[in-house]
Amino acid sequence: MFKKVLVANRGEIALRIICACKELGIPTVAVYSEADSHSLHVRFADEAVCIGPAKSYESYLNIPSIISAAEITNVEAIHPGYGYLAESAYFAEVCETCGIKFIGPAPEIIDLMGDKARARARAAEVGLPIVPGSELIEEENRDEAPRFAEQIGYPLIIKAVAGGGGRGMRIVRKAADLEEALATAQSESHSAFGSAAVYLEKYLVNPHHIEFQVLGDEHGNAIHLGERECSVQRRHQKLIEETPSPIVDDETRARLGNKVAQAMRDIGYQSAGTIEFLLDEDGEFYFIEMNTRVQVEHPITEMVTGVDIVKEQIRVAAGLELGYRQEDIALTGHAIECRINAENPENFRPSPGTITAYNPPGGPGIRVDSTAYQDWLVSSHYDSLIAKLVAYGRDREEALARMVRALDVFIIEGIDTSIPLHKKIITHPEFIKGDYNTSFLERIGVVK
Amino acid sequence: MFKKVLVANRGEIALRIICACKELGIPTVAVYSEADSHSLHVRFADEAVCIGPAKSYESYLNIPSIISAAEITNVEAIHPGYGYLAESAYFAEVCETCGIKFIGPAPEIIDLMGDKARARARAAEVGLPIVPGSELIEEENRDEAPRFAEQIGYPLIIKAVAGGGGRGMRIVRKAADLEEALATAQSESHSAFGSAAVYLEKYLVNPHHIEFQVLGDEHGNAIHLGERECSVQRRHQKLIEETPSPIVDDETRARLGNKVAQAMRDIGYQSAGTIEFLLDEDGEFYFIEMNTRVQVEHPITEMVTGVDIVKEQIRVAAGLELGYRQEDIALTGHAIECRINAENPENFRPSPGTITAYNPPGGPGIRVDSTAYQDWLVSSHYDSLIAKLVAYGRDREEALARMVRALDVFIIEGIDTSIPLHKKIITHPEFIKGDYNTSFLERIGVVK
Amino acid sequence: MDINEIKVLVELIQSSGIEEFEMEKSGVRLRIRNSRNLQVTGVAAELPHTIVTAVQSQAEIPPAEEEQDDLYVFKAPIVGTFYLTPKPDADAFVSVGSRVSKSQVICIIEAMKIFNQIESDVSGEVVEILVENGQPVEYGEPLFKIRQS
Amino acid sequence: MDINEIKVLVELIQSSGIEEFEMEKSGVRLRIRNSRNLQVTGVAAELPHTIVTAVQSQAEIPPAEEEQDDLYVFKAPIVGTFYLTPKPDADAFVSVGSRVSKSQVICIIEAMKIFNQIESDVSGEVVEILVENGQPVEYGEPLFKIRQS
Repeated sequence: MFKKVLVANRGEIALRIICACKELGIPTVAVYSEADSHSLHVRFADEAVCIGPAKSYESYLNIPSIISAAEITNVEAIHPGYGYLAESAYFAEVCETCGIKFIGPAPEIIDLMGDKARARARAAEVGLPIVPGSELIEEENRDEAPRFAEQIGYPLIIKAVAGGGGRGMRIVRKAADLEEALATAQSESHSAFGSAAVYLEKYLVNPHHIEFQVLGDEHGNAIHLGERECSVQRRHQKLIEETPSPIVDDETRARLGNKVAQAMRDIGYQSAGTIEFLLDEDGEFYFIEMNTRVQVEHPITEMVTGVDIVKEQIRVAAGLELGYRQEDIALTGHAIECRINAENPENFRPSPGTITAYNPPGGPGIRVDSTAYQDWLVSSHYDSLIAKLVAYGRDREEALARMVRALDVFIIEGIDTSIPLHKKIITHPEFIKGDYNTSFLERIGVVK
Repeated sequence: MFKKVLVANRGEIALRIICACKELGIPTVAVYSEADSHSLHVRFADEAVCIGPAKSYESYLNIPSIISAAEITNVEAIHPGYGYLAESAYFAEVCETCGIKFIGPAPEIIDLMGDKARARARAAEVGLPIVPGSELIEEENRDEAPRFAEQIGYPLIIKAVAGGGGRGMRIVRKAADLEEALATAQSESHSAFGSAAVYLEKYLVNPHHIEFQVLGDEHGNAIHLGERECSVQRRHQKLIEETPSPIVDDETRARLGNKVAQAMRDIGYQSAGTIEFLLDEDGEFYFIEMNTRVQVEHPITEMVTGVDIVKEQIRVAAGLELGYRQEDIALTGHAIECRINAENPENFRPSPGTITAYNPPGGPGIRVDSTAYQDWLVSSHYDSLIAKLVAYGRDREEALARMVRALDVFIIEGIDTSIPLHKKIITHPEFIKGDYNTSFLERIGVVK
Repeated sequence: MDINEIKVLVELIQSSGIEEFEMEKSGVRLRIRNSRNLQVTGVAAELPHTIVTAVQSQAEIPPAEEEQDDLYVFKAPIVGTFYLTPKPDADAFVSVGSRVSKSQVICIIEAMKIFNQIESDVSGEVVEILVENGQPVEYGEPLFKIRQS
Repeated sequence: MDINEIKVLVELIQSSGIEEFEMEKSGVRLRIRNSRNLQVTGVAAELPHTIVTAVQSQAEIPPAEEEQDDLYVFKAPIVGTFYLTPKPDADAFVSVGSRVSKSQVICIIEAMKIFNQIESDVSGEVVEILVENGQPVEYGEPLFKIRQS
């Protein structure tokens, strides 16, 4: 096992990793920006190194600074958490070059999964269902577009190959609109990314966002830990997740889960990761992407499987075999997570400031992952997630009841939080029935 | 289900019950003394009634005041928690008379179990093993004492029938000492309790304290939820409990557990309760007493069984059937509880005062039951338990590792707490091996 | 910050001879000015004079107990239902303006079906009745304001 | 800050004869002025005069950077290992008493096997070297005290 680990992150995930290391008996080094000198991840690590000023790109994204911190503290490995450098193939490579183990998959895998087109192609190769799509459409084969479109069917979506952030994207609902939409998308893509290459893809109406948790090791083992239902989203930001999904049955879970695990073995995936799918109204799953890191919402999977995902991730990074075979994994009970953000619950504007009272809920079935505390200044420099509230119950009904009462007794004063929004969602009749997809928050009027 | 429940208690157990009621959709009424006006159980109940001044006998033990509070708020039931009036047959009777359901067993059962001699006799009747003991020894049959003693064997203990608090008790290690010890015990008993009646009992050297959790309903069902190992005690005060016990195997658990459940059916026990045993060095269990209420350490059983004991207790009090049959109960994983007291960790003196910083641990496997918060004044009027810290893991090793790291990151400032003492115990090699009995704290020098 | 804390502060400042005290805490602004000359011997000692300005933020906190002048606040000694009359149609024990003497029954609090006669512990004039007939009261709840004499 | 803390403060101020006290702590502002003549008999004894302005901070916060007079604290601009010499046996870039000018290299910080020359951003005299040769330094760690000129 590693003699010392540096945690290249902040906030709740940094503390989560420190706790995992403590349980494994591994001393830890925290890194922090000047704005985070009073953070709990700094307080609870065995050592802490200030790596730069408040701005993330000068501190938490500052690779030389983080590597230097690792060198002066003689760590054997770096855990990147999520966000920041967690999916930087370059950072993983630098770690490797410096003789420091990056706790995550190999740089090539990060690289592969970071490229949507390549990831999609590889997923198809290893047998995962992908959204039906066309070949690349460039200037020379633009007249083939209608034929591609017929094969896929309408509605479809035009996506820029180099795209991101919605630019170069167009939804096309009928054949008559294709020509114009294509022209707009191509010119948008060209001006935004310097390439007019686009492709067509089946457009999924109001899909579910469902993801599978996987774990792999370097000995050829890979397992899945079931799925998470993540359809409660606001502008592609997940707000509430639960497992099992109310609409995935045991047979589907086993079938798709085993396919996913086999895919990971084929790819040679050697860490914790998440395979994201869209599930359309016809019950078809389509691979959309893979996150090659620990996920914000990993705790709900931990609650129903009993597997400590972060500890397993560290163990396999140290070369050990996975502590579980697929047959050891059973989903027991139900878990839900609410992401408590420092934000106005109506207009969603961030609400930084000093927390004047803080008292998290406890009691049966409640787990809180947070670095918040009374008198803590929630900085405007970083994201607004201040606590992950997880409720577990023997069934969905009990988990929901516990979440409601936990939200009721969660005291956070001095700043606005999303707690009132969560209460509204969790007690909504359609949510209670489990009848929701990614359009849910818009449909109930929470998001305009 | 009850339309409204009054919680006749304070502190963490009052909040625990309020949370259970919230999960069941039952509005609650808190009662509180003037010293507790800022307590969380008052804040989180739907209504609250001040029932008297700080002193417990004028407030939390003030039956007319509590019944009046129940009447003016129109509650249907009262949950007594533990301590205070929880094992007062008289209070249970008054509730009955006033048409309020007492959430606990019938007054006659409380009465029976409150009388050690009768409880012991009844336990023997329903097939529970009891400590071998003699008939009553009074003036007229004192000369039979040596014969009784031979039957039981040495070492033995002389106990006053009316006894309590160690008075009228004598340990006798050999026959030669019997005569004198008997005389002293009898005169001590006479002067303390007005009765010289004593009896002899086998003296168990360094036993384990092991208790079984039971649940019964009014439909003739009773089940057990396995045992709790409670041998880490300081002056008969439990400090740390765990389940399963490191020295109870599956076969023994099933055998004794089924015996206990059958005994509850025979007695007609209709609530949550605990059967306490001593386990001697020869592996023999002996019934010592039954607690007819929810136990402080009930959370560890909840962690390994998934059963919400307080909710079940309320459900069966409302006349519903138990939600579980014996075959539904499986012990999964391992759970440990540390009772965090406001006390000096070395001399054990209470440490009331204002908590200037409070941040409980979270993350996987950790449960905290507490009403403490930053700025809270820990009153000298009440007991010193300020938080119950529970760690759960897939096995004992993981549970222990989590407990250690949770103790590490539990911030309580402004008062002394037992956290350093818990760390010392939890990391002690003998505790880690699971090799400890009720003499453990003395043996390792924590208690002189 | 609640009334008990403020009271403690006021008593403290009053007895300490501090002249001025201001406090602001998450929604609560407090300013206390104390202009007496304490322990002044001989001549016409000015009466203690304390001005308390408390702006409460939380709705559920009961209003400050005013102890202006010689007004005495009589509080419920037990929990129960408050009655001003010995039986439904009878006259009230006291009404605003009534003179009461120490040990005189001024109301009934019903608790556990028992009608407990509650006696005044001061003599004076009833200035205000703070609870309506038939209302539940908790321990320590203010019932009457009595001008002592 | 709770009532006991305030009580302690008030008693403290009273007994110390402090005239005025102000405090601010995460949402709590406290000001106490005490203008009595305490137990002073007769003559114009001078009053103790103390103004306390406490800005509450947590214990682990490093002490405020002293910028007394013209002492400038030069801090590490990057994380790494601090060296006073360009190579093991060479002379130090600077020592106590050295005069440095702006942009002059005053030390090296090794980070990721690269020896980064660190230049002074002020001119003046090195008064103190705060880190030993070969020690690791974090971002913002004070390295030198320089008297500017």
